[in-house]
Amino acid sequence: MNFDLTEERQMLQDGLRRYLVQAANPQSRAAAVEAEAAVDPELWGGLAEMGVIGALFTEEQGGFGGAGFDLAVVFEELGRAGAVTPLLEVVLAGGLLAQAGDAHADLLGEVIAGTRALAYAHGEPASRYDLSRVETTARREGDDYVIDGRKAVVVGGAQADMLVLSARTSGERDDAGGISLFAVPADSAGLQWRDYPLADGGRAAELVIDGLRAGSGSLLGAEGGAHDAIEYAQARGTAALCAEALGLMEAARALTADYLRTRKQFGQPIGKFQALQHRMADMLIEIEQARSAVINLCGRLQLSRREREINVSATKQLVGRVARHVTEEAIQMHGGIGMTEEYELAHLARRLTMTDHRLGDSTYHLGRFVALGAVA
Amino acid sequence: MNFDLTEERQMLQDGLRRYLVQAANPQSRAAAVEAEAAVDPELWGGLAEMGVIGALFTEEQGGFGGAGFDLAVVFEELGRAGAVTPLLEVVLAGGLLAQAGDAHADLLGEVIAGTRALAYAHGEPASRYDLSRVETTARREGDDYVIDGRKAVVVGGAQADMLVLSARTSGERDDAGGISLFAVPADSAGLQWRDYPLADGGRAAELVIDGLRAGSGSLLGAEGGAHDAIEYAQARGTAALCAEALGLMEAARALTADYLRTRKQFGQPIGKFQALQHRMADMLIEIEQARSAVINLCGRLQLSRREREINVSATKQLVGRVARHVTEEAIQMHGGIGMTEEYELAHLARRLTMTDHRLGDSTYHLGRFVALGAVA
Amino acid sequence: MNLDFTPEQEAFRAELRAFLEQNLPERLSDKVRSGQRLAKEDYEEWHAILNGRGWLAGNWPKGHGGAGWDAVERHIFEEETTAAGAPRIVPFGLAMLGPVLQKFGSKEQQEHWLPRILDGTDWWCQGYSEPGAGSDLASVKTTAVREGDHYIVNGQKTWTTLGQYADMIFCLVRTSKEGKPQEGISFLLIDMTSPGIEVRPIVLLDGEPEVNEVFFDNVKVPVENLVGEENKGWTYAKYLLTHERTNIAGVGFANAGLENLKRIARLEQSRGRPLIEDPLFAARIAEVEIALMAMATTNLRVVSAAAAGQAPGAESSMLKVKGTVIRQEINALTREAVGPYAMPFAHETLEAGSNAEPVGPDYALPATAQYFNNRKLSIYGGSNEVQRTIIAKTILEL
Amino acid sequence: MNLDFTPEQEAFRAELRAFLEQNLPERLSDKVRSGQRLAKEDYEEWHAILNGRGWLAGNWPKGHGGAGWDAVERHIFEEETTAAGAPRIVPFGLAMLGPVLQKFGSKEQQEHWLPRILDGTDWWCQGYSEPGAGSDLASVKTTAVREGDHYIVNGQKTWTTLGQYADMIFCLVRTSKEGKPQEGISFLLIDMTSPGIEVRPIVLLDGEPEVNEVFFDNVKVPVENLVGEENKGWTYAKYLLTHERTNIAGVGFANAGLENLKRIARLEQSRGRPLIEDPLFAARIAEVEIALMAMATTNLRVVSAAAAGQAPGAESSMLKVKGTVIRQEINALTREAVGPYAMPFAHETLEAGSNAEPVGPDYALPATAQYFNNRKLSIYGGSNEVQRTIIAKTILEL
Repeated sequence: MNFDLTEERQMLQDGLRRYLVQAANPQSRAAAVEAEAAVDPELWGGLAEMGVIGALFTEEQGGFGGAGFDLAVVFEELGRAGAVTPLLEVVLAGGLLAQAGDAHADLLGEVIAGTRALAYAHGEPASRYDLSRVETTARREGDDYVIDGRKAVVVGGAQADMLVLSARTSGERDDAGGISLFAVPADSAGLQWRDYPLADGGRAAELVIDGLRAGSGSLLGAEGGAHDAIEYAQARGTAALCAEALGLMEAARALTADYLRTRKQFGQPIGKFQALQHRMADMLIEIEQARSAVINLCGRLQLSRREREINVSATKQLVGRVARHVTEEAIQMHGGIGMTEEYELAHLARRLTMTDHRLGDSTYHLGRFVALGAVA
Repeated sequence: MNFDLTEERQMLQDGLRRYLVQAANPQSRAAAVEAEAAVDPELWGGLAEMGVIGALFTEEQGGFGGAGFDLAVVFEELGRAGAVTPLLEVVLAGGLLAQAGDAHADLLGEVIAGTRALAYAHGEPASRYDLSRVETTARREGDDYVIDGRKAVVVGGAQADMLVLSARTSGERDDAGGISLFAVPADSAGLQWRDYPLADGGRAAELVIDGLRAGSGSLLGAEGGAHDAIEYAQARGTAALCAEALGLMEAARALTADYLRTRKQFGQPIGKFQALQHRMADMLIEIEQARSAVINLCGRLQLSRREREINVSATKQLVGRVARHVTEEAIQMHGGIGMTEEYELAHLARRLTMTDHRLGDSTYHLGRFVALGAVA
Repeated sequence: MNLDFTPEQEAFRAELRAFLEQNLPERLSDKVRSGQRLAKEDYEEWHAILNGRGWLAGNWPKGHGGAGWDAVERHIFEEETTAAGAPRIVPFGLAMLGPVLQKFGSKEQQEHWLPRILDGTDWWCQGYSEPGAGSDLASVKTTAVREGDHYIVNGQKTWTTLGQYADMIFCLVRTSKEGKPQEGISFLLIDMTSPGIEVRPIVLLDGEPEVNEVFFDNVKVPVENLVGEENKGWTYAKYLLTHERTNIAGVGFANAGLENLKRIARLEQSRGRPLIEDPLFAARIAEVEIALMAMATTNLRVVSAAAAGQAPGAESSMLKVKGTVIRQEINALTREAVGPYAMPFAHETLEAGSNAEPVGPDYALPATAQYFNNRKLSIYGGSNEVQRTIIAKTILEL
Repeated sequence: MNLDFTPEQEAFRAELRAFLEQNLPERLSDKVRSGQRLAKEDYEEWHAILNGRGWLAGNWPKGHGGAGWDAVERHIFEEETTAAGAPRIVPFGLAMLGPVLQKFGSKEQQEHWLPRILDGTDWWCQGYSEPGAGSDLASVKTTAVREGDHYIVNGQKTWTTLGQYADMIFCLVRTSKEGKPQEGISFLLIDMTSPGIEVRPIVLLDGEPEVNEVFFDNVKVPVENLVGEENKGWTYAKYLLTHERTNIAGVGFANAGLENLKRIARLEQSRGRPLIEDPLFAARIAEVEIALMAMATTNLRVVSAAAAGQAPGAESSMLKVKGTVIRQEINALTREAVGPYAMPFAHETLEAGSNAEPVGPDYALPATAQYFNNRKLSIYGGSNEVQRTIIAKTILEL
């Protein structure tokens, strides 16, 4: 049992933290928003160059990390800096490419090098957080599949080069069986994008798929058997997202503590008021709970499906609940300034709040934790 | 719309408050506990003499009140004084007698005069809070019913003169139909009592019913049709119990505020510490919520079944939740002294906590509120 | 004790409903219900409709052109208009300045300004808060120095809601540095078109420029725009703050928000059934609904006491805290209810008249913006922390 | 990062389990599991069994007859013994006084007292708190005045847990009124059978006399019972308080409590099915279970740092607050789970050896008493309010 980072991860953390302080600043964010880009290209290039994308994959996959704690180190730092990147899409879509085997090694290599952008097109307008609700269909026509349907809130979709796209090749709407995955170019004929900004500073798009032809070479894994791979990819995605939320909370907490130390009212720093001190202490305690929850999930991604998924839901539930608490308390303790877009807290608060709307919110995962038989 | 008490109720409240300050003191409680009595006989006599029991019944029933707000006035004062009485049993069992019509007017008269004690024997070892789970059976044998079964936590049972007892005359275990009510002497052959003290300072008993013979004259209302009467009686009981909880909370709050004003630590009254001030303010806000919830229920007992029961569950849920909050905060803000039996708070805390274990707890009623279609 | 309204009150309610049905433009109620941002003209249109009926200034006496309602009637008006999806009445002239002028203004001021509030000639905004002062309103730094027939005003106000629409601003200014901070404050009416005034929008968490900073650089204000006496402005300011607080609980908004939440939860699907049938989500709705049922009654208790002539004291503070907590919880549940479609931040499509195609279901888009915007509820108008301190000191005597 | 225990640690755990299976009397674990009150003899029996194996004093160095375990081994011991339903080790001699004597006691004191702690000759209790002092431990009023070879002690201690069983008490006494309050305190060992000592039980919320007041009326204490130097007792007192805090989170108790709660919720029926299948009750269990999963890892992080030689600082305060909140929530849910059978207050039937027939299911009776008793968790050992202040000041630097 050891809760220290390995030397490599410590170096990655230190380097990334230093880099992000200068590279992920509000100006670079604003420029990306202005350009309607999914990420500041310079930031993305820098991350790739530092090996940050490679840290998300194992050596066999062409990376040099890939464990849960590698995700944790990278995403906590992204969160702490409030960085806006489609790196979570790399964990999700890239993870599915990697699981599908060597056939997609070249593509994955380009992703790791930062020269090809991926998006993950799984959720649909009516699927909410239900992993197996896939209404997009793919039917065989000769050697090709013809795909029709809609995908919702595809993060970085309109800016991506390649999509990992789910579609149903058999079964009923909510069946776990019958879901297939395809890797297709984002500019394929038959794909129609409606791009828009997100509250977290990034971009997403609604996707209409109308007669998209995908060759059988684009199939990832076995036809109809993608459910477990998606679930595993989302487990890793959840670990990454929760680590990012943790970093965001640390940043919000630091900002708030600083504010309480410097802002004076009625002649003394407001941080001397006992009610605020105790609320800050509770905030800190909850953030430590979130940190432990992230550790629990990151250390258990390789265990049995049941044990992994129980930790997925436990961690996402706890982090979601704590994220709301921290966000609202940080704003409240700042007072008016905490409501303004110009102040850095606004960006952190928006990103933190939005983490609860990806991969299942806290109420959803509370129910799922019970449904997985954890309480029995 | 008028939230002031009528003159009569104001007089009742004032008189009762004055009376209870001297009559419901810790010494009288201790004496009752020592004597294994359900109530201090002097207190009970005093209440009857003041007309407090009569205030729970309408003029037609032989009383001079009987509305929801009469219950509220009486029980809030009982709560404020921390009085231990089986008056709730009178609301429940007496209410059922009154609903059953004139045949039981004499008995009811004696109850109102304070000369006959009633108990309400409905709950069973496995029924928890489910109103229609009745496993005790009553079968016809000639002009009599023969009753067999068990009743659980019959408050004041072993000290009562008469019981209002439920038993199933037809239907399956959880059916609403098929439940009947009987008024039987508590010392009937076939009744076996196991008497014990309660955490709230009163007494209850487990009852084994083995071949109890009840004449058909003891049947209250129509055979098999008691469910709605029981539900209505419990609605009134819930109003009374919640009003009592409100009074208990007021007393706990007053005790705590007093303590915070007088107890000094680090050189100043601890009530000057902002964290405690804010927690006291939250406690007060929640108690006002409870007060409004009690008003909501008491003012709606006469409405349609659905509207009444939605308010039953809303009020019991809210009061239960707030009662726990107030109890725990009052103890915590007192510190060590709040943990000791000798200090008055202990008694209030025990009674308050136990209100959640009668007529359905806060989680139970939250689910019931939803099941009644209030959220749809 | 009696929870029923009187027959007269019920008749008033019926009259109101009929009026709203006939006179509230559907275009406006659609905007309100879907959470679209209202334009200045929308508010003005609704004000004019109400004013035509004599119902714009419910709290003003009839002699000044108001409706002269008591607290219960005002409450019924609030209930019915929010339930019908009417735009809110912009409070700065009507609810705030009007009563101050009626009590402390000169006859000339009353005759000049009050009709202009009613007919919409002047859109007023509020110049109370200053940067860095937080809830300490008495620490006014903006100065007004008398020079002949004018005051010369210098300084800065902030959090000025809808200041971008305003023709006039009522301001607390410092006219003396003698004595306690409260003693040198005056209450001044200032034309927003005066040279030297600059308005800069502050964009909030929700991406909207709802509030503003207002800068004063040697702004000349005629002395006849002083309300009451010089250096007595704190009295008027406090009167303004405590005068119109019967709607502090926001019960109408909460009810409308709860209805909207339930509507969304009926339409959203989770795990193969409507979200509202998810036991855990339904329970969270139930908890806030139960709290709201109780709070609505607490509010009526205060309203009823006010109608009987009692001045609400710290009860207002309790309603403020509980009311905002309930509304914020409804906002949070609504954001949660819309699921992944809470993420799009296309706030431009919330603007009046926007033609951009909405993303996801129409009910989804405003949810996140409203959640963020309403974090203000527990901060402004005396933060919930300030209210708790008031409760502790006044009611609990700590 | 590595969440696994080492093979050596796993081997230790297996050895422990085997030992517990063979040596923990079922009579004792039954009592612990059913929440019955343990008699003095029960504790003594279990202490002797552990001492026979050399495992009674996990935190003492081997040289003093302890097991010499590091923080992780102590944690494993705690996990396994609570899971097995072993009685807790009474901490006053073993966890509290022992380390103080080992660090600050004279050789004679060590040789005399330490073996007697291990073999059970002396049952120790703690004389820290005084009436009215609350968390302000330095405001010691009990005095010890040197007269020849003795101190004469006068005053009162309170909240003395299990003082009714004790042979000896270690006390903070005031030997000087000069300087700061902390500076005149001494650390004294006092024989409970001395003339002038009176022990009065304090009955708590749960009806049990778990704690006591101890009165000192001209009690003569030999000077050789002074630990360390006169007037330096505050140093030793603080060392005692901070020394053994790895189990402050109470993870073992929480786990055992959660298992008990689930067992009850499986057996209770509500609305025709097991209570554990009620979605709302299951969700409340899930919430506390999820919090406990995280807190257990926070605890391991602190344990692991302690084993690596880092002194836990304010992390202990975080564990104290969260640990007690979680245990209290489990207690509250357990009370709730037993339904109407939470009402019987037959605490006499919880006593060891009682023959009274229990009322309701056997699991129901202790629920209310334990709920009330454990309200103390957030009050004693530095109240949660004191812990929050420590966190704010040390970690957050407010």
